[in-house]
Amino acid sequence: MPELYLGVATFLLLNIMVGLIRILRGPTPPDRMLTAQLFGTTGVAILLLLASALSLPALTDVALVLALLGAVATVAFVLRAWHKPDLDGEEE
Amino acid sequence: MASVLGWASAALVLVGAFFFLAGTVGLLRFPDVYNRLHALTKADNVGLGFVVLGLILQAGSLLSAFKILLIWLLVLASGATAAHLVATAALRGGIKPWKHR
Amino acid sequence: MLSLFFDAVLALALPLLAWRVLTTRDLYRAVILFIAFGLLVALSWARLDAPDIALAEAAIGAGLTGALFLNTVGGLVGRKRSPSRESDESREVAERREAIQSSPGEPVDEVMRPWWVRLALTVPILALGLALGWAVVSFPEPAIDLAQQASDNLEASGVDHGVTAVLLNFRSYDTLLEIGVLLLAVVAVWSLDLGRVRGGQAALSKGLPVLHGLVRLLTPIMIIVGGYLLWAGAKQPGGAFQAGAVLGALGVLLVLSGLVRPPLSDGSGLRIGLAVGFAVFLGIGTAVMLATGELLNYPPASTYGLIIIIELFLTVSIALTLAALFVTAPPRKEQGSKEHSEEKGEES
Amino acid sequence: MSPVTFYLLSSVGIFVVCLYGLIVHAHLIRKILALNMMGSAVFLLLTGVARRGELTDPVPHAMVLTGIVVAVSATAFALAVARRLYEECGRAYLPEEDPEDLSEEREG
Repeated sequence: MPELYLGVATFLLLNIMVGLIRILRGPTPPDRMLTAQLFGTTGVAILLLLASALSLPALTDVALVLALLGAVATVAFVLRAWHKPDLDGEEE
Repeated sequence: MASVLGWASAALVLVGAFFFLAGTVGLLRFPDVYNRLHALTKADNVGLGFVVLGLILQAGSLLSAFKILLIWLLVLASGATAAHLVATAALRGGIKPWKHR
Repeated sequence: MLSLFFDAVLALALPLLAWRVLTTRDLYRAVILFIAFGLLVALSWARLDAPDIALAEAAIGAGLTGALFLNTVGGLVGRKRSPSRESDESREVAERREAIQSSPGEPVDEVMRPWWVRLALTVPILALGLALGWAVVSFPEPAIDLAQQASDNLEASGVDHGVTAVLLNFRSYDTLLEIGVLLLAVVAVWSLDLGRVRGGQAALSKGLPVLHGLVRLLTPIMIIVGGYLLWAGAKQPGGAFQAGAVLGALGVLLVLSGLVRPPLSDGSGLRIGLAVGFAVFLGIGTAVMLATGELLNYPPASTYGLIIIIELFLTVSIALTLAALFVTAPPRKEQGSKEHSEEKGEES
Repeated sequence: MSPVTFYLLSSVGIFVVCLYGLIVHAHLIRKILALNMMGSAVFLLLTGVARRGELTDPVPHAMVLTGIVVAVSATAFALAVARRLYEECGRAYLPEEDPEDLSEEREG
């Protein structure tokens, strides 16, 4: 069973690697950001699988923290980094 | 009994991996940011859900099973919000939704 | 076998990703790749049997640092537009068009040194890489087995988790000074007086009830998780740094979503909170010195209690420091207003 | 070749790449990114070294843990300085590395 979990974890890691292509290609900043956000989900899955495969229960806590904070970067991106001051002001 | 649980767990984890793969394919193949958002958010969260189900079957205690389930719910909530935010930002930023021609 | 493959993929991916972060053209891409880099680093720590570090990295590398960089990049882009804002009518139209045509406002950085400098640099850099690689592969055995010593003395440290014992007992000076550095960083950032840059940010998040819902949902959970990590640190991975990182990220989230306004009333609570970790640590260290004759040498009977007290205050200070570093602006007395009285109740 | 060696070599790779980027690039954000990743490389090296023996050594772990928190505060400070520089001078480059100078040099 640990072997299978490790295998799936490796597979998910390769998934992330392939997904990097989308960050590189874009074409728009939101594309890149959504990809990074979804890496968080994959990372949680990898950590949970590793926690079970290596019987390191502490990694579940790492997954928990990652799940909690996965959105912080995205929120910062939307509210602070990628906004058009003029357009936003207009809508209000 | 134990081996039945083991097989079920393995199957669920593999199904989860398949959904992750589907999400990645969607990420690479879909034409615009809105399509990709929808594909990736849904597929990856379902994939994580299956992985979590598979791991819960193997969890040693009720407490750790509960913790894993909580993680999934958290990812669902923040993933959905993040998708909403990115889509809103993209629309406000003037990225037009893709139309089939 | 499989685990070896996992390690190989991860180890190969990290330098490649670093390379892409530094060579890609626009800065959004660089920063977002950097966030992915942080995630992979956290995974490699999970593989290297360092869950303590993975916890901190998951909170800081994947969350906080990325938010800091994105904030700054956004600030640089936003400022670039402001000088020519007088003719807003035509500007707005132009901006709209630009926005529709392509990905708008990507800060681009193409400036590099001339090619001959770059070429000349590769030789010493490659040589350094080879030398370091050789040194790393042929590491000598350590002369002193610190791992053995640490685990032998764990009983005397008052806690059952090695990393916490090292941080707060065996090498507590380091930790004390490190908290001092954190305090210094906040003072330095505040003295740069970046307060003017802010403004109108809270309005941005007004139309986002979904975000507010999420933050309201996450706030209590994050406080519980922070407390859990602090409590867990005595016998398993966790502790003041991880708890502080989680709560600091919570502070950033609250500020970002506009639920807590950055200029916190008159800021005296914030100032006390920032300093309390260092003050309590130093105070206990000195008090212990008066009792036992040595700085930070806790009397054996009360070690556990003292460590827990120090950790509790450290958590508060670390959390507030990280949030304050993100906000960058010091609280101002004259702006103190009553309507934002829901100031950071969660961390104090 | 044990798996730890992979990570040790990987850390060397990151460090070297980032050192090169730090020297070559002029934009301050890029430099801060490079410095930050160099820090991660050093942390990775320390953690790898801690993992080599039979017992995992908690001392490097504690060092890295505090190091991460110090690194993030140093990064925040560096970014704040960059922002202030941009406000004052309208560019995110050091005075010695003005983009115009560099591009002239490249052409000439």
